[in-house]
Formats: sequence, C-alpha cells, structure tokens
Amino acid sequence: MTKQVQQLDRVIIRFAGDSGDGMQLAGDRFTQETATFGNDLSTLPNFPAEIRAPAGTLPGVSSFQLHFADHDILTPGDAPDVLVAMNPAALRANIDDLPRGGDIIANTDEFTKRNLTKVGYEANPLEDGSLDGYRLHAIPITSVTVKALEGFAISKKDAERAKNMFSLGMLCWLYSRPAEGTLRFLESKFAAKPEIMRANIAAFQAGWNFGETTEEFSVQYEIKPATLPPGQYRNITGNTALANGLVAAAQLSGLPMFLGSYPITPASDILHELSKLKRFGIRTFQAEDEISGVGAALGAAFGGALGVTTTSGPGMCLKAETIGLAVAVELPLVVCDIQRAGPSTGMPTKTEQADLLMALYGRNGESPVVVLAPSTPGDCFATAIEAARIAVKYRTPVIILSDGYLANGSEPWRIPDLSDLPDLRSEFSFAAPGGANGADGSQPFLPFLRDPQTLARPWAIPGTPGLEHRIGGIEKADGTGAISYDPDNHDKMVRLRQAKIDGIAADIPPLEVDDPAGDARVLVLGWGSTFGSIGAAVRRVRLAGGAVAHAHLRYLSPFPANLADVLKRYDKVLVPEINLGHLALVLRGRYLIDVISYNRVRGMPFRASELAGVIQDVIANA
Amino acid sequence: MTKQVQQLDRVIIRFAGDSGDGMQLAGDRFTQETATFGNDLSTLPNFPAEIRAPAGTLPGVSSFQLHFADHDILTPGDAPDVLVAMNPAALRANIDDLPRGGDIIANTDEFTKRNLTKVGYEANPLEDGSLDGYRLHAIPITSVTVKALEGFAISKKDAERAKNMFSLGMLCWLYSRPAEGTLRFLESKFAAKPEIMRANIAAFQAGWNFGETTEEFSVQYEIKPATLPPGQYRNITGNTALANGLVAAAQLSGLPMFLGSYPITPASDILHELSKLKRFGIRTFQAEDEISGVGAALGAAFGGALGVTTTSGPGMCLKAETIGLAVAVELPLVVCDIQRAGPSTGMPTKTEQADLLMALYGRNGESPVVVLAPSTPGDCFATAIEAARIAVKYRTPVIILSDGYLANGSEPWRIPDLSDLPDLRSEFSFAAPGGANGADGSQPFLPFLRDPQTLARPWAIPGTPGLEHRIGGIEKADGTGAISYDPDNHDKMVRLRQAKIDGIAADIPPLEVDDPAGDARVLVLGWGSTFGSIGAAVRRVRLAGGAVAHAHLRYLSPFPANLADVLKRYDKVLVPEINLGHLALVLRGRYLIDVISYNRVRGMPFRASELAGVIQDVIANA
Amino acid sequence: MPEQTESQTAADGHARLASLTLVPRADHQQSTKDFKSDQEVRWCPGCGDYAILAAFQSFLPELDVPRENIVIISGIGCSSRLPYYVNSYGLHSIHGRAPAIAAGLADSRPDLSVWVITGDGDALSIGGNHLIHALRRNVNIKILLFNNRIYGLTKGQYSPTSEQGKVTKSSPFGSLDTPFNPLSLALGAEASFVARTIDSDRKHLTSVLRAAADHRGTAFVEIYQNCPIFNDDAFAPVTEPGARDEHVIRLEHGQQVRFGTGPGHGLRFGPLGSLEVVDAPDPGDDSLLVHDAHVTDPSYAFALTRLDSTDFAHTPIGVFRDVERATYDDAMSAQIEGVVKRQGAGDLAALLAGSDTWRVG
Amino acid sequence: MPEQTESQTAADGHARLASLTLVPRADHQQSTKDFKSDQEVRWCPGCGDYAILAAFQSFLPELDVPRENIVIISGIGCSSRLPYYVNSYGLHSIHGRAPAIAAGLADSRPDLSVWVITGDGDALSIGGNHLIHALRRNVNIKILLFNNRIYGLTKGQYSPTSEQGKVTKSSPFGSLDTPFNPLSLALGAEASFVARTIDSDRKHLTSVLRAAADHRGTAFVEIYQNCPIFNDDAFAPVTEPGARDEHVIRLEHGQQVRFGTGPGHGLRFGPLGSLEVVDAPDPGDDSLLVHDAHVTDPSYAFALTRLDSTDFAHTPIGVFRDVERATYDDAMSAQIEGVVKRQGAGDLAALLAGSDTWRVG
Ligand SMILES: Cc1ncc(C[n+]2csc(CCOP(=O)(O)OP(=O)(O)O)c2C)c(N)n1
Ligand SMILES: Cc1ncc(C[n+]2csc(CCOP(=O)(O)OP(=O)(O)O)c2C)c(N)n1
Ligand code: SF4
Ligand code: SF4
Ligand SMILES: [Mg+2]
Ligand SMILES: [Mg+2]
Repeated sequence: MTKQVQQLDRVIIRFAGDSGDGMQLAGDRFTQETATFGNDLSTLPNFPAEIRAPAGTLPGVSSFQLHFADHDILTPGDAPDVLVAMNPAALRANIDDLPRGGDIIANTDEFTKRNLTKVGYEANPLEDGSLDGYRLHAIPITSVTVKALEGFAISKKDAERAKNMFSLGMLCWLYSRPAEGTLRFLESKFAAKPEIMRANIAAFQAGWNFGETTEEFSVQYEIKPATLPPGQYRNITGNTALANGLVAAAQLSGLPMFLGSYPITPASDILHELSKLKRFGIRTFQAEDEISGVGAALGAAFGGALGVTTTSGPGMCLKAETIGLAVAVELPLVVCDIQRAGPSTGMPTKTEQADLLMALYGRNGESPVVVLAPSTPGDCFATAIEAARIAVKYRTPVIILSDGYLANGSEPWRIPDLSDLPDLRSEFSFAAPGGANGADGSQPFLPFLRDPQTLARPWAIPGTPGLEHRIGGIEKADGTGAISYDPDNHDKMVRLRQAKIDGIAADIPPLEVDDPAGDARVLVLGWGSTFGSIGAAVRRVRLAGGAVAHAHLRYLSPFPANLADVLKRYDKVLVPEINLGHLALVLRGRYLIDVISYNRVRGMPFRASELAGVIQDVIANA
Repeated sequence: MTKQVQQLDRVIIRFAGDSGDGMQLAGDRFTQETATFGNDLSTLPNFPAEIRAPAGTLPGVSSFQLHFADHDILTPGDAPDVLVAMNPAALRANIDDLPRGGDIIANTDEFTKRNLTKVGYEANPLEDGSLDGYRLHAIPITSVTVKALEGFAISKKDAERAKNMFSLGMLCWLYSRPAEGTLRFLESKFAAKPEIMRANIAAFQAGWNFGETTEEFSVQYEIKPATLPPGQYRNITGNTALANGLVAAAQLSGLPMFLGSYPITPASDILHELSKLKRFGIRTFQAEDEISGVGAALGAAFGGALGVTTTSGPGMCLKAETIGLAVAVELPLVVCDIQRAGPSTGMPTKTEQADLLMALYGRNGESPVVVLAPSTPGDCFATAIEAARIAVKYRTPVIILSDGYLANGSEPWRIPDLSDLPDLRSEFSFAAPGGANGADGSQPFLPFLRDPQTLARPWAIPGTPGLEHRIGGIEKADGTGAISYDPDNHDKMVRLRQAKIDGIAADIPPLEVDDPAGDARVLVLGWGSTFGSIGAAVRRVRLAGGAVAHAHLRYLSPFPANLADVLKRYDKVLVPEINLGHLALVLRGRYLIDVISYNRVRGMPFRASELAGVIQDVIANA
Repeated sequence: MPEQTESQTAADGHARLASLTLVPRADHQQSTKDFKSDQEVRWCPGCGDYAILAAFQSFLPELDVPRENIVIISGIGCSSRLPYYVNSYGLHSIHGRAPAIAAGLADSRPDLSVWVITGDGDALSIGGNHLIHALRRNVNIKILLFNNRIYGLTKGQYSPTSEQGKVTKSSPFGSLDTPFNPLSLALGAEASFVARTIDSDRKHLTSVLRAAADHRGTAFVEIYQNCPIFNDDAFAPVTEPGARDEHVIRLEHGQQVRFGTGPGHGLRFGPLGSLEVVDAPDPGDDSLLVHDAHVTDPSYAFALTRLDSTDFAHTPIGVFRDVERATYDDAMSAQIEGVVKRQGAGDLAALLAGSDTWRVG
Repeated sequence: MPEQTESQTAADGHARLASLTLVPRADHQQSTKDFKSDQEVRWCPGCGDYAILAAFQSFLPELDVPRENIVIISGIGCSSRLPYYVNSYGLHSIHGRAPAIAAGLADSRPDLSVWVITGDGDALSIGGNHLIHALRRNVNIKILLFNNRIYGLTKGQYSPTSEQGKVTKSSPFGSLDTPFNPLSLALGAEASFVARTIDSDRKHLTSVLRAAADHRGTAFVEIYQNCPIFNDDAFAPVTEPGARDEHVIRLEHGQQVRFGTGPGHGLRFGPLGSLEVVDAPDPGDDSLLVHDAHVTDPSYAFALTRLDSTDFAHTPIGVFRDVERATYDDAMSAQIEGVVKRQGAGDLAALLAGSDTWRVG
C-alpha cells in the first residue's frame, strides 16, 4: 500500500538504547544516508560514562541525536521530535526532553517487569497511559527481527543484535532515506562473516518493509535536500577533521609528522585516526604518559619534524612543564587539548570550555603561547593547518582547544580542493649552512638571532653542518643563545618572547562580525564549540525581529588586531561560555569593557532556545 | 692608637668573592652581629647559578649585601656604600653598582695577572688609576691571614680559607660590631677541629686588630641601634620562617604534619629545615618527583594529617593535576611555590613573581584554590599558619607564593609569644561517628553534605567507624558524593566549589591602606615580596613631599572583601610586579579599573629609587 | 586520630598477619556483605574484575580488621573503579598516582591496612615511576595490579603488557613495543614481595591475597584479568581447563616444582643462571628445583619470572618472592621516636627563638 | 632534512659501528678538539664529570660521524650540563625527560647518533619512568648515567642510589630509602645493553662507550662519578689503587671471570641462581663462570648485578649484557615502509574525501 507523504523542513531524531544496542552505529548510518541525501545536519552523540554500566540501567543508556533539515542548520537541536527507545532505561533517561506530541518508537520486547523495575518504573509506561500525550509506536522490535532472520544460520544472539538494523531500516523508510550506503557499509563491515552480513541486510530490509506495510505508521515524511554551497561533501567529526588537518599540514609544509600521544577521552580517536595513516609516512608514538608524549614530539621538532601531541585536560596539566621548555627553546609544537568536563577527572565523556585560562597561563614564568579554537567539527581541519603554519613560522607552541562536543559531533563538510589549501612551504625554512646569519663558519652561528619581521629564531636542525648549537631551558642571551643570568637580558628575553606572540596578530585575519542589518547594538562574542548554538540562537532572535551581531574568536592568543574596535562598536557585549567566564576575564582585563558573561557548565552544548532568551534579555536592557 | 669615630644612620655593605671564598658566611655572621647589636637590617644574598663555576671567573662570583641602619628599613638597599672584593672577578662583577666615592676593600693577593686576564682586565685596576673615584683599601688579605696563622698546626689551604674571618674581623672593627656571637659560632662550628677553630678565631681577631692598628682606616663608624617595637628578636630568612610557620601550624591545629617534597632551588631549604625537626614528630618524605610529593601529601591529608608540599615553578607545573584532584575531593593541602625566574628552568637562583596566574588558573576545568603571598621573610611565618588555617577549615588546597628573594633574604623578626598565635583547633574538627550528618548508622553518611557557613564538606578520616566512604576525581553528586554525570548537578558543583573559595573573603582581614596624610590620590598596590621595595619607594616619595598610598595584598584568591572600594578611592592605581602584569590583569578583569602596571623582570627585587621615580611620574600625571 | 594499637595476638590466640600488627582488630566477626557498598557494580558483563572483587570482598573479613581501618586507593581505569564497591574508606585518585598517594597515607597512618588497586596501564605506563619507587622503599601497602594487557577504560589501546605486534585501536598495524614482564620489573626495583595469580582461580587468588597481607612491606601482586570486550581470552592458555594444567606452574614454598600433565615437568638451573624445563623428571633427582620464596638474592625469583613467554608455555603463579626487609613507614616512625628520645620532644618556643636572639625595649 | 644514507662500509673497509649504519660518515678525520665547544666548562674543581667529558670528547672522532649528525640530549643536573661543552647539536632539556625527548628525535631521524646524558636523580628519580620505557622499547639511543649517588646541582640531597642511612641535607638523621641497583632495574625493564664503568678509568670508560655505540638499540651505561663536593670518595673502594684490584671484577666477554689479587677469585653459580665467589680457584675448574654478554635470558646478567653491595666487596664493571633485539625506530620505519608498499603512498585528496561523499550544486 502506498502511504501519504508529508513534507517537513526539519526533524530531530534521538536514537536511545543500551550501550550494547548499537544505537551509535544506527545513528551514524542514518546520518550518512541523510548526508548523502543532501540535507544539512548536525549530530550529538551522548555516551554514558567511559565505563560500561550493567545492561538495562540508566547509566548504561547511550544516545545519538541527529538534526537534519532542508536548510542549513547549526546545532543538533534542543529537543527531539522523535525518540527511539530500545528499552525502558532509554525511555526514562530521555522522555523528559521529548516535547508533548512527539513520536516515541519503543521496543516493547525489552519492557519486561525486570527491566522496568531496574529503572524504577512501577507500571509499564507503554500501557499505563502515562505516555498519552505522545504519539507512541510500540513495536516488538527484537522479536520481529529474530522472526525475520529465522532462515539464517546464525545464533539467536546475533539475530537479536541485528535489531538496530531493523530500527534503522524502519526509520530510513519513515524519512525516505536512501539505503544503498548502508547496504554497502554492511557488506564491507561483515565481509568476513557473510551470513551475519546477509542477516543484517535482511534485518534492515525487514525494518524498511515493516514501516511500509504495517499500520503502525500512517504517513511517510520527506525532507528536501538543503541548498548548501556547491561542492563535494562528506560528513565529518571534529576529531577526524583535526587528524586530517594535521596530515594535510604535514604535506603542505613538506615536513614529516611525528605524533607523541597518550590515550585519553575524548582525544584518543585522533591518535587512532593518525595511527591508521602510516601510508602518509606519519610516525605515531603511543607514549608511556603525557609528559613523554609531548617530550617526544618536541624532540622530533628539534630534529625538523612537525611535532604534535594530543590530549585532554588532565593530560594538559602534565604537559605544562614541557610546553614551557618549548617556549624557552622556541621550537614549533602543536598541542591539541580536546577539552572535557573538569576539574580533575570530572566527566570524561562530557564537553566543556574550562581549559582556556590553563592554556593561556598554566606554566611557570612568563610563558606565552598561541591558542586557537575551532568552531565546528569541520573547522577543526582548517584550525589544525593554521596551528601548524603559525608553529613552524614562529617556532612556538600552538595550543588547539577543541572539546568533546566538536570531537564526536559531526556535520557535512565541503571537501576542499588541494589547490585551495595554503602552501606552508613558503612560510618557513630551515636554517641552511652558510645561510642564516652567515654560518659559513666566518662568524659563529647565532641560534637566537631573530628574524626582524617574525622575531622567530632560526630553526637549525641536526645534520646541518656549521650550525651545531646547544639550547636549553635556562635563560639565554639574546642572539648567541648562551646561558645568561644577566638581569637586563632576562627582562629583554621575557619581552621578546611575548612580543613574538603578540606580533602574530598582524599575520592573522581580523575578527569578522555577522551583523546583516548593521543596526545591532548588542554583540554576542563566543569562541570554540559554542559557534553553532550561538549562531542558532542569534537566528531565532533575528527571526523574532531582534537586532544582534555575532562574532566568534578562533584566535585566543594573540587576539585579532581589530578586536578592541569591534568591542567598542557595541553597547553591550554578551560572552556565553561553557565555563565560569574565562574569555570574559581576559577581555575585561585587556579592554576594560564590561562584557556580560553567560555561563552554564553542564557538560553539554548550550541550547539555542536558552541562549536566544538570554540574548533577548540583553537586548531588552540595552 | 684610638681613631676618630663617625656616626652614620645607615650603611650598605656588599661582600663579594669567589663561591669558595666564604662570603655568604662572612655576610651571615656580620648580619647576626648587626642584628644582635640592634640595628634594623635587610639582606640580599646573590648566588651564582646553581652550578659551580671555575674559581676566579665572573659566573663564579657570589655576593651578600647587607643594609643596616639606626631606623627601620625595608630593603637590602639599591647601591652599596662599601664593596668587599676578594678577587678581580668580584670587583668587575660589582663595581658598576658602587657609587663614586664609595669604599672598596680589595684583596690584593688575588689580583694576579692570571686572575685579571680571566675576567678581561688588561691592567690591574687597583693600580691603573681606574678606581680613582673611589676610596680604595688595597689589602693583601690572604697573605696577612696566612702570616697571622703561622703558629697554627694547620695546612696552608686551611689558613687561606680563614681569610673570610679576617675580613669579617676587619669590618666588625670598622663598624663597631660586637664579636662575641661570632666567637661562639666558630667554637661550635669547629668544635670537632679545635686547631681550625682556634685559627679562625685568631684570623678574626687579626682582622679586627688590623683595622684598629693600621693606617688603612682613618675613621671607625658607629650606627646606633634602631628603635624597633619592643620584644625578643632574631634574624630570619623566608624559608626558615616558612618552615617554622608550618611546624607551628601543625602544633596549633594538633595535626601531625606530613611533608612530601622533591628538592628544587630555591625551595629545597624548607625540606632541609623540616627534615631536621623530627623531634616535632614531622614526617618528611623526599619523593621521587613533584607528583609523588604532592600525591603523598594528599594521601596523608586524607588520613587526617596536615599535608604539605614545597617546590618552585617547574615543580608546580607537575603538581597541577594532583592539586586539581585535591580541589575535586575537597581535602586540605598546603602547597608552597617558592617562585624563581622562568619560563622553564629559567634562572633558578633568581627571584620572580610570574607564577601567580599559574597558581590561580593552571589546572584543567574550573579548579578554584586559595592563593596567599607573604610580603617579607618574617611574614612567611604568619602566612604559613594562615594557609594551614584556611586549608583545614575549608578543606581546600592553599597555595603560598613566596619567591627566591624572600626565601634567602633575611630581616630581624620579633619572636611571637606562643600565646599570641591563633588556636587552629577551634577552626575545624574531624567528622565524628554519629556526629556529622548523623552517621550513627540511622542515615547513611553524606561525605559531600556541606557546612552551611563554610560550605566545607566533612573531613571524615579513615579509622572512624560509620563514616566509610569513597571519593574521587570524577564529578560527585552534591551531598552523597556518589559519581554523577547529571548536567545540572555538575553546574551546581562547579559553582559550589567556586562559592566556597569566594566565601572565604568574609573570613579574612580587609585590605589595609597605608596613607598617613590621607590626601593621596595615587595608590600603589603590590603583592608578595615587593613589599619592601614599594614601601621604601613610597617613603622616598613622601619625604620628597609627594602624597601616595600603599596597600599590599596577602590574599590573591579570594581578594579581601573591601578591595573594590579601596581601588575606587584613588584616581590612579599603580601595580608594580616582577612579571608582565599578572595581578594587574586580574584586577582589571574583576574591577574594570585601569590600573597602571610597572614591570621589570630582571630576576632581582625592584630598586626603591627606580620605583620612587615611577611613583613620582604617576603622581605628576594624576 | 585513632590510637595506634600494639602488635597483639587475638583472644582466640591466632597471630596477626604481618602487615597488620599495628592495625586494630575488629571487635566483631565481619562478613563478606559488610564489605559490599551500596554502589551498583559497573563493569562489562563477563569482566574478570567481577571475580576479583568477589574474591577480595570475601577475603577481607579474614584480615580481622574493622572495615573503617581499611583503605583502598586506586588510579584510573576499569580496575580502578573497585574502591567504590567495597564498603571501606576509598580514594579513586588520578591516573598512575595511587602508589604515591597510598605511600603518604601508609607512612602517616600505621593503624590502617592500605590496598592499592591498579591496572597494567595505570601501574606500568603512566604510573611506572611511583610503582618502582614504592617497591624499593618497601612501604607497607598491598598493590594489586589487574593485568588485562589492554587499556580497557579508554576502549582498547595496547598497554605496556600487550604482546608485541598486537593490533589495537592505536596500533592498527601491530604494536612495536616489547612488553614489560611486571614481575621482572618489580624484582629489578628491589621488591620484597612478588606474586602472580589469576582472576578465575578464586582459591589461588585468595591464598595470594592472604600471603600479601601477611607480608610487612610492599606486596606486589599481578592478577591476570580477562577483558572480554577488548582483549578476550588473552589468558586462555592458563585459564582454560584443558590447556591450563599443561602451562601453569604452581609455586609452593618448600615444594619441589612440578607441573604439567602425565609424567609432567620439573625445573632445573642451567649453566648460566637460566631455569630449564625438565621433562618427566625423576622426583628423586635432587638437581630439580625446590621453590624457596625466602632467598634474599632476587636472582632466583627473577629467573622464575623469565619462564613466561607470550605463548604462556610455562607460566608460574603463586608467591615468587617473600623476604623480610624493614618497611619505610616503620623506619620513619622509628627514626622519629629515636630523635625524640635523644633530643626530647620539640619545643616550639625554642624553635621560634632560634640561637641568636636579642631584646629590644 | 638530510637524506638517510645507506648502511655502508668505509673505503678503508672497516665496518660501521652497529648503532650508526644509517648515519652518514664524516668526510674527513675529526679530532678531539673538533668536539670542544667555545663554552667554558663549569664544574667544581675535581669533579668526575671533567674526566668523563674528556674521555667522551676524545672518543667521539672514533664514531666517524660528522659532528653535525651527533646530538646530545640531557636533563637537569650537574652532569646534564655536558652538552654545552661538546661542539655538536645539544639540548639541555628538563629534569628527567631526556630519554623521552631523545626517543622522539631518534625515532624520526635515523641519520643521527643520539646520546643521552643524565644523572642518578635525573634518570632514576624523576625520570625513572621514561628510562624504563625507553629500555623496553629499545630505541636506538645511548644513555650515559653519571652516578655520583647524590643530587649535586641542588647541593647535596640523597638520591635513589645513595646508600641507606646516608646523612645529607635532606636526611640529617640518615636516609630511609633502599637504593636502586641501576643495572638490576635496567635488566628488569628488558634492557638489551647494560654496562658499568668508572670516571677515573679512561681506558675502560672508552671501551664501554665503544661497545655502547656498537649496540643497535638502547644502550644503558652507568658511570661511577665522584662528586668531591657533596659525596667525595663515594667510590673509593673501586677507584683507589690499593683497594681497586681486590674489589673490581672486570667482565670480558668469553673470558673466565677472575678478579682480586694473589691467587684471586672466580665466580660460580650456586644452587638457587645466585653467583658465589670462589677463592683461589683452579683455572681448569669448568664450573667457574665464563662471561657471556650475549645470553638471551637476562637472568644471567641480573645475577651479575646482584654481586654489588654498598661496601663494593665485589663490583663488576664492563658490559654485563649486549643482545640483539629489533629497535623501536627501525621497526617504526619498517612498518611505515611496509604499509606504503602494501597500500601505496597516501593520497591526501582521497583521505579528505573519505568514503561517503555527495555532490551539491
Ligand atoms: C592523566 C591521564 N591520562 C590519561 C587518562 C586516560 N586513561 C584513563 S584509564 C587509562 C588506561 C587504563 O588502562 P589500565 O590501567 O590497564 O586499566 P583497565 O581499564 O585496563 O583496567 C587511560 C589511558 C587519564 N584518565 N588521565
Ligand atoms: C621539575 C624539576 N624538579 C626539580 C628540579 C631540581 N633539580 C635539578 S637537578 C636535580 C637533581 C640532580 O641530581 P642528579 O640527576 O644526580 O645530577 P647531578 O647534579 O648529581 O649530576 C634536581 C632535584 C628541577 N630542575 N626541575
Ligand atoms: S572494558 Fe574490559 S576491563 Fe573494562 S569493564 Fe569492560 S570488560 Fe572489564
Ligand atoms: S656538585 Fe659535585 S657533581 Fe656537581 S659539579 Fe660539583 S663536584 Fe661535580
Ligand atoms: Mg588494563
Ligand atoms: Mg647525581
């Protein structure tokens, strides 16, 4: 039977189930199909704590939210329209986010007395009418799947496992998603186990047919492709984009890349990604700890490699001393901090922006570094290249502040033409024998004689005759680099190191402000991963007729040269941060402007609706 | 013959020689005699780099400056009146600081061709007239000493070594210092080697007689005792005062003290001092590194001890992660950072104030701690007790920011009556069985149920029945302390931890302002070891008729409650710091006041004269 | 703080385990469930940690120590979650630092029984330095290393005990690292007690825990632990009924070392200090190795540890080494007592006054 | 970056030292003074570091490596100042981290000869973890540990190699720590090359440096170094002409171990894998130990290290262990080459495109 088709402009689906139910996979696949179909989208995986929780418990619930639309969107959405609940725990953990009237697809097989009590349901919510306000689709997903796979020579366990594919098929039908990609995916994923492969494909198709044939769903939905800027697209997560950006930077600079890293959530995937890319000649070193990881990267940088280290908050603490050494010896180093909720171990799988002040100031002595923050998953790519550019050109550590939300969240990403990528070779060169301050032997080589433009010292790598030199963490005489305890030299070097970083402001793009009408008196200034939520909030406000400008900082140290002017142009500056006001403190301290902080430290991205309200209030009082 | 006696109100002597010449000892002894005599004084030892340099070289020069007067003084003085130069290197390294007309006492025996060329003197400055502008006393100190000791059964080497005692004797005569203390000191120091002892005493007396009898010195000087507040006094360095303060805190709180520390200049002496005090039941643990040092201290604190760790900048970097854990588990911890010049290894023997922002923000996540800074060597004692008080009362890490100048500098210190010391027992108590939120078993013990006043959680130590509980670095539910990933709970806990620290402002004295005339429009606001230089500069300005107020912050986090008001009372606020403006950034960010920074990062204390000039300028433009 | 109790023998006469002579005795018989916390246990289904936890909880009452005097300190890792599940005092600290934190506690609280729970990454990767220093100092703590040869909590990277060539998330083409032999490392670090046991062998595991508790000083116990999710069956050769008996060498102090099925095998020292396997040996042959856990020279225990190989051909379990050596914490207390005896208790007023003082006014 | 040069044999035919097969040869004969920097050497008068520096500088030309391809990386300590005095590339890093930094350099630059200079505090206290991990990975670096059994630079606190009971600034009543035996620790950490020598024995020191350079992988060399200022004569028993010959055991591969004066002594394995001293042995006695530095099982070398005692009764010096094992850096290069062979060189465009793409507009 053909069903009525309804057009929608946007949908938010949340897949929720037990860690073992494969919801992340179902979500990923649905996302891929949606991307391929051409909708704009944004995703928010929500993992339970790192550690596995017992099946069926609340802490064991894993969810994946996908927001897709026929227009461009900026966030994974605040509240889902559809909730897929594979068990009672998933229902209980997520029902509060579902607005009344929303769809619930529940796997009735899991709503057993035992599972219900596990999460504190006295009665079965699917039956006691407590869900009357919603559109409930109660489906025995597990048993239907098992039934559909009876013909296959696989274990009951494997048959049950396929239930996520059944659900996926059902939803693909419901939202008219293409299926080819998923079929191809299953073929390659289970290439080794053909029977399992066929079973999963069958489950997927059974789900599709179930949607098409049963009475359960009266309408099928269609969401037209979005009109994104033309180009070749893919869906990409922040960690993958960051990894790819680093690889690109290595190729664009002609430098061998060395990664020294110690696993830590949510940064580990960068190490995993890069470990796969040996074909690019990348050396990945899983160190014994973070200190060794950054130390090895610095050693490689001394040898002329693009030295990179990746970590998260607790690991950043441990790298501080070595980053300080990199500042003192003035060598290039790219440090990626994928922020997570702190302090201490905090909530490893949750996002936060509270490492900014540590990145800026968390080292002994005057130890200035460059700090960059990507604003979207895809932007991690460009940020990585820019970090490498600055590091090699100015011989300085550059810290990239990503976070758990960017790391695991994904968005469609326009694949750049290689020809559009910057040529980093032109940005730096190794000191050559007879080159850099005449090391033809006539004069001694001066490892700390600075380039007058960049204030960078020569990068003279071992193996270059005539440039033999010794450097270290002790204060050095300007020029010669010899150990110096001279008071005035120290003051000079402290200021030179700072001046070198400050000077980079002249080599970065000015801060752009999005203020279409040009009549805004309120500026919302953000940094890093809040770009999407702020952007979405700003849109809402504008749709509601409010005038508001939005600017977003990628460069936290140094600030763009025009930042002061931008700030002065507005009556009120609102700075939303997922911390207690790090950027706000620095802005106020630097520019003496009474910026208004908005802070929520919940381990989650801001809700656009929430921010929109805040912006409205600021406008009202402006 | 008796000589003419001249009264002076203040003298600055600088003893300078090779590391091996025993100038630090001579200076120490002269200081002791001066203290005992009743002058006010301030000292500045100036060590060469940690590593020994070859004899007779410039890097090998070690000096000790003493400023003493018949009135109270605040700094070791800018420029010496008298320079004792035991060799050419000492002369060359220090002559530029000596104003024309100053006295030079030079040990001619060391001014050999070889030693002169070693430091780049073509001709002998003692003879080529280049010192004409000074009052030169050229004395063959070594040979005179050796001659004087001919009678003794000691090696030539030992005889030569005694030359510092000869010089000391000479200066003691010249400035009419008592000799008993030194004689007593030598007796105990060389008790084991009686002949050496007698020889050194003889050398001292020979020096004294040399001064009295030879023509070299036409006048003898007298500096009357200063009128300090009445009481029993001793001379004390910052590190000793800090060590004693910690011991006192342990006794006053009735807590066993545990020090976990790893040696590092200039903090090592605190470990050395405390290691000697086993009779106070103090446990000192020389750890394998700084991480272990602070970890062990935290473990001891969990067990109910006063946990302390001591270090300097590079070591602070390494302690960051563990301090973050202490913030998360909310246990008392005293962390002493004896700042030195950075970044990285920097200049270990030189002073600096550039660890402030690291102390405040150098950890992942929102990780607020208390930060205190002593203002003088003696003040390290009170600061240590206050740090312990706050730590145990609020169950929080407290960071003490001392520095190399305070650590090794000394001043007369009024020995407090034990009865005047605060009773820390009344400030806290361990959670008792059946006590703290009813752990009589009736209700479960709640390790994170806070005291409504202090917001401190119970300090429930192992061994207490009924209070068994588990804590850790993962986010905890308010009250129960159970692991929680709840977004709103995290936001709440982040704010509670901050509120606890902020609330301490109500429990500390308001900031006092020194503004005798009360008509000042300019405030000089400092923190830590710049107290002396700023105070002296302020005096000069006032003597010159300028009106200026001086306030000095001991509490850097939280700030005193009245700080905002104080700042607002003045047209201009000048903030001198031995960094690039740490306190200034925070003040501006917090209070939006355009404070004026004055920064010199030379590894040395400010010169009072220099600061006075700066203050004058600010007043002029006020 | 509770009084330190004197070393004592219970009413019932049985002697105190060596590590507990300064720890008070429980005033009533405690049961396994006294040591279960209200926290729901959270490991993956089938995780070896469950078995270890259960064995540990049912062993604790044997210590005859009131639970409030037991402290469990862990680092970070799946294994390091254990303290939450035991109803005693517990500190789930930071990655790799548990031995340092525990040392500070044990040094200052001789009246506590302090246990460290750690993993192969926690103890041997980031925490390696604290581990080796704790061992040489011989602090009175018991270290249980859950070795699953993988990083579990971070979802499956190779660890310092993973076999070379292992394919994991961070080594898709095989790891390059030569693994540590945790016991060899411990012996190289002057360990006074070194043992190995297996998660699934409850009886053996308990006997090793008992031996550890009966050792005054740092006891280092490696526990083979299966991680069904990221490194399943890593220890199959020594756990599976069939294979087990052929590969496992059960060390019993004073017993001739015999293992394997049928005629079985024994051990004998070769010319250059290596242990060699002797097949179907004649029990009377007195060149055969008789296990002695108490020899002072660690060379013997070291040679035993070298019998392991990644294929588990011969894998000794049990107590390799158990020798007496003054503990760091006892020495620390003794030094303080000694000084107080010689110098008298510290006088604060005298300390503050120092040696050179003068009076003003 | 300079091209990697192939393993080669010189015109003069003599083969390359094993650690240098990928390092270019000097195009001219270098002399000791080529390796002296313009920096004035700054150690205390009489410091053992002077002798080591001199021996090292006069040894370097032997490597036949252009000085620009030699890199010396140190931590912090008196010993760690050495790089400043050698005219090659040098990095005076931070305390304890030199092995990690050197590993990163060696892993990415096989064309360099990388040396680590460290001290007993630098390598064994704060740096212990990086040391043991470098050893197990077998990175191609040469680690020279200057062991003066004290913290020199910080002016005299006890170190992890100081004898128990040592009175120092930080242990006025005697230290409580059991020291590490650096060689035992290294062997426990799977070291492939372990040696010991003495600052004052220039000839022996040089021979050990040569052996280290001829080992492909991590070479761990402990050098007894006298600190006249804070720990004078710590090694007198093995350095003073009289005592020396009685206490020092000079290990020579393939030679029967003989030491002491007069009839002298030999060594023999006891029943439990310990080495025992045999007085006035009959050279023909074939139970006497013949040194074999190449045995795979480290148990043998470990037993040798246990002959030391704080009184230096019998102190072996020379190469304890020298076995071949794939190096980490070679394996890393090989893995990359292998993958490139199988997968072809990476195509950036393909990487960026990924698998699922779609076209818009
Ligand atoms: C400073 C720091 N670095 C890294 C991590 C991430 N991390 C947590 S546990 C772990 C390793 C766990 O492996 P193991 O110790 O073997 O414990 P298991 O989970 O296998 O029981 C890592 C790398 C962290 N929490 N802190
Ligand atoms: C992070 C850090 N902690 C502590 C120090 C202080 N420090 C410098 S060298 C050193 C120990 C030196 O001893 P060793 O390694 O034996 O070298 P030696 O001076 O004896 O040659 C210490 C504790 C430091 N520089 N950095
Ligand atoms: S990941 Fe492995 S070790 Fe961790 S809980 Fe799961 S099964 Fe156990
Ligand atoms: S302190 Fe000792 S080790 Fe350091 S330079 Fe002086 S003598 Fe050498
Ligand atoms: Mg593990
Ligand atoms: Mg040393």
